[in-house]
Amino acid sequence: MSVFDLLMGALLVASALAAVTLKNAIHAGLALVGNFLALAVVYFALEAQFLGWIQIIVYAGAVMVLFLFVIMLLFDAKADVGPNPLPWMRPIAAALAALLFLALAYAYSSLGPIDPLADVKLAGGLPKALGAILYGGWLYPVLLVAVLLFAATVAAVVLVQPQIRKTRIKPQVLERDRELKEVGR
Amino acid sequence: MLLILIILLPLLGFAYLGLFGKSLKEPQPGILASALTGISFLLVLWGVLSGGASWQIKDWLPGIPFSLLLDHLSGYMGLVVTGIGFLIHVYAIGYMHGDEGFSRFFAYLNFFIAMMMTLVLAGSYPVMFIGWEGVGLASFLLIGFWYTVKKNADSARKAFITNRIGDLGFLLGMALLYGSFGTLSIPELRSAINGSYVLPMGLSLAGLLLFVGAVGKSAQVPLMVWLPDAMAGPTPVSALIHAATMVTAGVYLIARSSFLYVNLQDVSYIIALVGITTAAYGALSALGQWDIKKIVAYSTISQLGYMFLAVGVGAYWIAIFHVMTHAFYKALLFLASGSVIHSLDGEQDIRKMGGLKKYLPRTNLHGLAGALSLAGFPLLAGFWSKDAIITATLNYPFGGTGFYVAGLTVALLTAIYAMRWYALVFLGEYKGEGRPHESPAVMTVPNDVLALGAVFAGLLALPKPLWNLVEPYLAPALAHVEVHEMSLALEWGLITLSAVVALVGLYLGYAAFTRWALPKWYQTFQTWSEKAFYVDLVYNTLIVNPLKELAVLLDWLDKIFDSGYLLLASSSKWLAEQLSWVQAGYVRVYGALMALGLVVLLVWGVLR
Amino acid sequence: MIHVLIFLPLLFGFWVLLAPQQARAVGLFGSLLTLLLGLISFGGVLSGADYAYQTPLLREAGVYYAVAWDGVGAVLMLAVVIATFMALLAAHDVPPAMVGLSLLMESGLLGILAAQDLLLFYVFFEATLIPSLLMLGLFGGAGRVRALIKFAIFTLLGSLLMLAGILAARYLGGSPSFLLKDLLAHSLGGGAGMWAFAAFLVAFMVKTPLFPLHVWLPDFHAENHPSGLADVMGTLYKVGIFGLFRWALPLFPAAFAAFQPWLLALAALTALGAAWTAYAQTEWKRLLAYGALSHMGIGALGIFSGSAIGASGAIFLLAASAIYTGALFLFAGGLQRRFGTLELRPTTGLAKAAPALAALGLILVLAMVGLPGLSGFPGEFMNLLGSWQASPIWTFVAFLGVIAAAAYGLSAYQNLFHNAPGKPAADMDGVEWQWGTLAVLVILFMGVYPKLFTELIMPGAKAFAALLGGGQ
Amino acid sequence: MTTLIILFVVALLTTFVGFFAPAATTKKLTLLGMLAALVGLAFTWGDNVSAFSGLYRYDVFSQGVTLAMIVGALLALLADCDFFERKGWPAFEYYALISFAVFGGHVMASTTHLGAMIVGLEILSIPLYALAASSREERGYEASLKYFLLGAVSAAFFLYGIALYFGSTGSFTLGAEGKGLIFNAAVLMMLAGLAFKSALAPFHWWTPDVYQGSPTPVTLFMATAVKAAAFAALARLVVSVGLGGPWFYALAAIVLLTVFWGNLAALVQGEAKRVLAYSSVAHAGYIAVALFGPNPAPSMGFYLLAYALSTGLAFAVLAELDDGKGVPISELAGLWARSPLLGLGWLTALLSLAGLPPLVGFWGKYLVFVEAAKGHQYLIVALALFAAVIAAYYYLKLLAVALFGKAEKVKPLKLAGSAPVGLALGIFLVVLLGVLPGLTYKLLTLASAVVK
Amino acid sequence: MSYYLLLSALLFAIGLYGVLARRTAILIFMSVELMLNSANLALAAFARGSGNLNGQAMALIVIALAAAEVAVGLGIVVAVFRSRQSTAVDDLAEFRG
Repeated sequence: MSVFDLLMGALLVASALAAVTLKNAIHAGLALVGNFLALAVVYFALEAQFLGWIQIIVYAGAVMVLFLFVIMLLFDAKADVGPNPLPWMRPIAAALAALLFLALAYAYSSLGPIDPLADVKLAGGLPKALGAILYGGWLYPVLLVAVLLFAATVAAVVLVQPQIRKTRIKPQVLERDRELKEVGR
Repeated sequence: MLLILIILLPLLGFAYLGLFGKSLKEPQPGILASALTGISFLLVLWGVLSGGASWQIKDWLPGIPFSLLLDHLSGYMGLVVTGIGFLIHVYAIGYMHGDEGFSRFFAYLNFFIAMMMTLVLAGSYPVMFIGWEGVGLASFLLIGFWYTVKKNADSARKAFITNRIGDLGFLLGMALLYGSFGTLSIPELRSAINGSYVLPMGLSLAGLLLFVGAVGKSAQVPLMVWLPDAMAGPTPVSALIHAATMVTAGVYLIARSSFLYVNLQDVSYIIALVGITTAAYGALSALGQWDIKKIVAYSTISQLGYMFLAVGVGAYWIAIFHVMTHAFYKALLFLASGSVIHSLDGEQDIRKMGGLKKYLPRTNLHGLAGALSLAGFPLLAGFWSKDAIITATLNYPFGGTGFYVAGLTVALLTAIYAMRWYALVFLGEYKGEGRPHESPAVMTVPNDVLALGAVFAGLLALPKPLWNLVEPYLAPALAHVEVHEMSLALEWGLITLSAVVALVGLYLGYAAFTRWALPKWYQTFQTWSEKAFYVDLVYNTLIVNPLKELAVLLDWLDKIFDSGYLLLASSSKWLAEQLSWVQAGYVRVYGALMALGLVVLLVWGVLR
Repeated sequence: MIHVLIFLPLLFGFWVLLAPQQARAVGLFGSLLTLLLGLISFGGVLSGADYAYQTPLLREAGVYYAVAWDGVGAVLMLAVVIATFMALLAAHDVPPAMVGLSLLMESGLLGILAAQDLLLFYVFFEATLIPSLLMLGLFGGAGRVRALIKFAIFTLLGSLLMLAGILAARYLGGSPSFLLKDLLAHSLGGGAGMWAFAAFLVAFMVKTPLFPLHVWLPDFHAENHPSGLADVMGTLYKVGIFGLFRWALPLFPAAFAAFQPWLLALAALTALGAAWTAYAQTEWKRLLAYGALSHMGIGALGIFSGSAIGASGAIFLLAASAIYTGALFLFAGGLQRRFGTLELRPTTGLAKAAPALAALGLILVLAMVGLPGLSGFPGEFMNLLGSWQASPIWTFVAFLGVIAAAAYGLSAYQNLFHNAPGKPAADMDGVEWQWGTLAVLVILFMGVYPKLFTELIMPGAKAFAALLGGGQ
Repeated sequence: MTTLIILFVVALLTTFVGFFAPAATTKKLTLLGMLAALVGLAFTWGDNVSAFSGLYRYDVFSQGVTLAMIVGALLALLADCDFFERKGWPAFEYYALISFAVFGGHVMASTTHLGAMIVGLEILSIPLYALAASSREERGYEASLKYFLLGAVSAAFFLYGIALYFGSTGSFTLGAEGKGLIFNAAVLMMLAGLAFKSALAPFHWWTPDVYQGSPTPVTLFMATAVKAAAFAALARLVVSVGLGGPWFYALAAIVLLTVFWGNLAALVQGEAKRVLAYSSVAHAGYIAVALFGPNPAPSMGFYLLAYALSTGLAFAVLAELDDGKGVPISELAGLWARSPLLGLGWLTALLSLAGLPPLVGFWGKYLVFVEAAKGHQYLIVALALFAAVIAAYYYLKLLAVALFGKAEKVKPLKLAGSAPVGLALGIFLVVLLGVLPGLTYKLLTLASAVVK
Repeated sequence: MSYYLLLSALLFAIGLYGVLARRTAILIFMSVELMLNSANLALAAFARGSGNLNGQAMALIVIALAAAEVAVGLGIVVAVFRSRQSTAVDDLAEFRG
């Protein structure tokens, strides 16, 4: 464990804490960007270069920008203000998080030593090695991810369509709606 | 087949009259019913003369045959039932004249005869029980014949329910016998009991339970309360059912089971005690009655007590003998009373009678014959049979003398109330209104026959050394009790004594109720006696009303139970409502609860 | 043959439901055909046939469609087909759907009686609940929903526990299937047997019913359609005693032996308590419900005695009471029609105006009271003989109810027919003559010649007693 | 492969055709596609195929679950009663998203690879998030947002569990050797994630709110298809790790908590859809009972099918009554009088849900309980059965109101569009499979259903 | 390696805290992203520990998943905001009981 490791760890934790506590949503979002960048650096340290790049490009570059964009779009920067109907939620959340961490940490304490040949096998996590795996054994999930992204696009379009499409509605359908209202209410 | 015919004929009469009787004109139903009963009588007679018969369906119920048996005992009893029954049927044609329920009445009567013959001819206890309940039903129907009067309907119900108490005893007794011997056929039981050296435990209980049945049917203490009320029925019914035949079924049951009771000294003793108590109670209650029929009714209770005394002390044939003589004179008394009531257009209070001798000469003779026979006037039927009973008690090893003295005392009372009845109705001056008229021949002729019986029937069984036809005839069907033969001198001495007692009683009764001014204590006694010593009141207060309350209480308890279950249901609903605050709609709470679930799972799964 | 018998009513039931015109005629025709088939089958069973048939329903799970008429089943089958026919004869003023639902119920009941596979039995047992619920719910009185939920919850509580018991009986007992013969060969004992038996017991105690699981019964009858049709079918549905006889006790003889004293007490208390409670009722149907409950207590006593004669008494009682209790409910329906109420004192002295009705009423009441010569007696008597051998004390307690029966039966009768004539009412009409005659004939026949039925019941009862290690 | 391809093509086609064609055409196309998938399923039934280097596993279990999902989708399509058209809501997307969801569910059910599984799960979930909000109303948004946020959290649980699984076994395929604390934690976290999707307590909180808020046809689909897919994954997980570890107790606790909580909470609801939502929670518990048996797949498959039919039928009835604002129980009054077909459907559905023979729901319950009995878990069986008694209460109440309640205005209700077909089909199947359960159960036991 | 794992556990816990403590949908969603990333960190760390590249492949898939989720999630948030001018989740409590 080097100084670098400690530094990155501190950065990660600090930015994460900032992301979940800062009152201003834009600040929190920025903290999260920082966290993601730090994480990318950690990936490099973990022999996962391609992952690190992707992290920077997709996460920090695209996803978080999207987030910040939405935050600003919605003028919702000062979101966590106003009366809180669940004031006791914060300590409970903290306690639950702490317990979760402790349980996981306890589980990790039973881990064995690192495989001495690990970094050789990982080959630095370069695209070439990773690509062989992704388009080899992982072809199926990758294809599925394509479907997923397609489905997500459709879903997102459905969600943000601002107006109800004006279609010609059959008269008997309208009559039925009226009927339901009459009898139901 | 003969046997089933004996039962079936009246039953068919019942069915026919019940379904189509309305379309028949008076007196056709009466004639039909009487004829059928008469044919039954002839069939019984034929059966008796041809030496008995038996008939059965095997395994009518599993292990229990439907068996009928005509032996000497049932033949004898059957002759009494159908014979007296026939006479009363005939009488009723006159008595029920003009009643709108004429055909219904004869339907019921025929039904009664059928059931009574089932009872008598039964070769197994369940069959007897069919008849037993059947006559109870007939009694219910006939007591409540004029059901539009609430009192009559109430009396009918009371009779049935009281009888049911006894019937429960009968049922349980049968269950016990079946449990011990695996059969309920009377001949089989008889051979089983006679053949076994060691009697099963609980046999006494069986005997006692059967006796409880007899107590109910024969209106013995403490189940006697229904019989006086049963007088609500038409008088021929009182004569037939509540005097001559049905009420003696209890005696018949004990006699039929004599092979059992002869082995059960303890139970027999209880029977004798109950018998004498009932005899005394009936006689004392009869003394104070003002209703012409109630006197006879209490007298019936008393006489039935005598019969039980007889079977209790083991004198089975004498009891059966008394059944016959009693049937004659008590039927006669009832029918004579009926004739009186008929002639007075329904008047039953003897304080409004008197001097009827003049108006109703034939009936007067019938009444006199009946009363004297009941009182034990020497040489009349009642004298011989009653004397035989009282004498037999002396042979009883367990306190026979006490029974004897008590029996004699009751005989004295019997003579007094018999005379009181006769004197107040027929002697003295007529105190009522209206003009009494003698009954038609259709009513008096049967009474003539009965009167002959009441006078001469005793001659069938006379003390030694004179002839006795009844005892040897019945002997094969009854258990025999070894008794110490008493000397002829002693026997005839006792006979004389009872004759004297009867005569004294008759005189006392005649004197007291026609000439004397009665003392003050008698007035008190009169009141108590009239109310039959308030037994009804006591029963109502102690038993009937609490049971009614119990029913209400149980109903209430049931509702409590119901609401208990409802509470259970609503409490789970309550629980659900208490839980539902969790589902408050806050997504963060849901998240926290999920996290809590995960944390619990993890902490427990990892730290375990 | 047996399938036709079981499913013919179902067919006619659907016919009636789908084409409600002429409901009564079609229904009557259907039930008459069923009755005839039932009589033929009964005759067949008398001459030794059992019509057994078996085919897998769920082969993988060892569930069979296995049906047969043994003696006991045949006797009860006859009672079901007769009672249904009688009820439909009487039902001339009911909604058409009720006729259809009754026929569906008849089908289910026949299935219950014929099933030789425990799960098939269960399926029929539960399936029959549906039309019964519908009849109550669709055509019941004001408090029907409450009555319905109570009825259903009790029944379902019992039957779901029974389902657990069924599973335990098979999988703990190690039986290869749910067939009766397989289950009998792999009887489950020990503690598990106790629990499984208790589960069965609850189910059948609800359906018998026995104290304290009986509280659904009075409401069920009081709230049902006044015609009495639903009550007849409900009465037929009280198959608890049959269930105990065919399944619960034979499958768990050891557990039963341990429970027996308590069960006897429970049955006896039901018999007595219900009879007295009946005396306090002010409504015909409630009175009949409690009266019937009391009889079921006596029947249960016979079954729990574990003796052959007691068991056959219980079955006989079940068959007999199906007819006379059913007829009494129809009779009550007639009163409702006449007076618009079921109060016990709508009028008095009715015998004057309606003597035939009075006679019918008397015969029915007396059958219920258990008068010898009528159908109520033989069963009661055999129960008595059997239960005495098991427990004289509880027999005594239970049969105290006989006295109470006379009290409530005759009081109710007197209230209606005797005393001073009140409001007059019409005597029996044609329809009442029809079903009344049928009922009376059956009641008389069963009372006078029980041999026909006991002969069929007895072999089964003896086998039952032998399984329980007792009998004679 | 055939089924996978058919479903994929259907999803693509509905999306693209939907751009041009009217909604009705898209609907017909989707229906046709589902029927084609059904045919494909029928022709490949019993096959045991694996593709994509073993990541796609097409076995009898996957076929059974897919059958249940397609049945749910068909009912959802048939019973939509022009719901969307009536409201002028996006219509063709509805069909496209449903097709995608079915595809995702099939993927999820037909793999033992965790990577493929979670992608399948997302393909299933993401369309649903959108569908929940498709009503364009407050209630829909609330449902959608709740579903989405909690779903995302649960996906995170699942993912972290996958990571731990990988850490302790070095593999992403279920059935790998693994033990130790990390393995325990992995299984438990994956359990939690899947329990969320299958609405097992204490991860079920979203269910009532989302079911209530979503348009009824969508709810129908959620209750049937989603549950089936989630349980497929759950079953594969549990079977692969066996019942030996600490998750046995976890599972037992979850099952019991689920049946009791679900049934109790349903008692006090005033909204028909909400009652059915809690009932669906409870049913999830019953389905999970099968996990305690030695071979849960056939009975679970049967239950899923039975449940899809029954609850699908119930929601189909509600869909007819829903005017977009839910169906308070009181509005059910007089249902029988207003439309006998709806009444009959409601009756069959609820009695089947309550587990009364001879309806299919009974056999479902029976089979899962048998399964647990074979595993000798009698206590769980008994307690679950006991909870079923509570359930009977609210089913009967719903039934009583609908069939026996007096409506203020009894106006006949005309059924719209394809709804009568859907209802009739549902009733027919519920009764048919109730009388002859062997028809499908036999299919599910063809091969002894390799689940791992 | 276990250092990074602990770090990932800590991030996961912090993310969970954020999910529960935050009151607007968008911030909660951001916390969820934190949790997903912690899973990725764990995957990478495990891959590093055992020299198994599959872990990194999975992490890539997860990033794609997250992207899809973000698309839909932000869509929902925007839609909700449009309808009620707020994304505070505590206001969304119409359904209860």
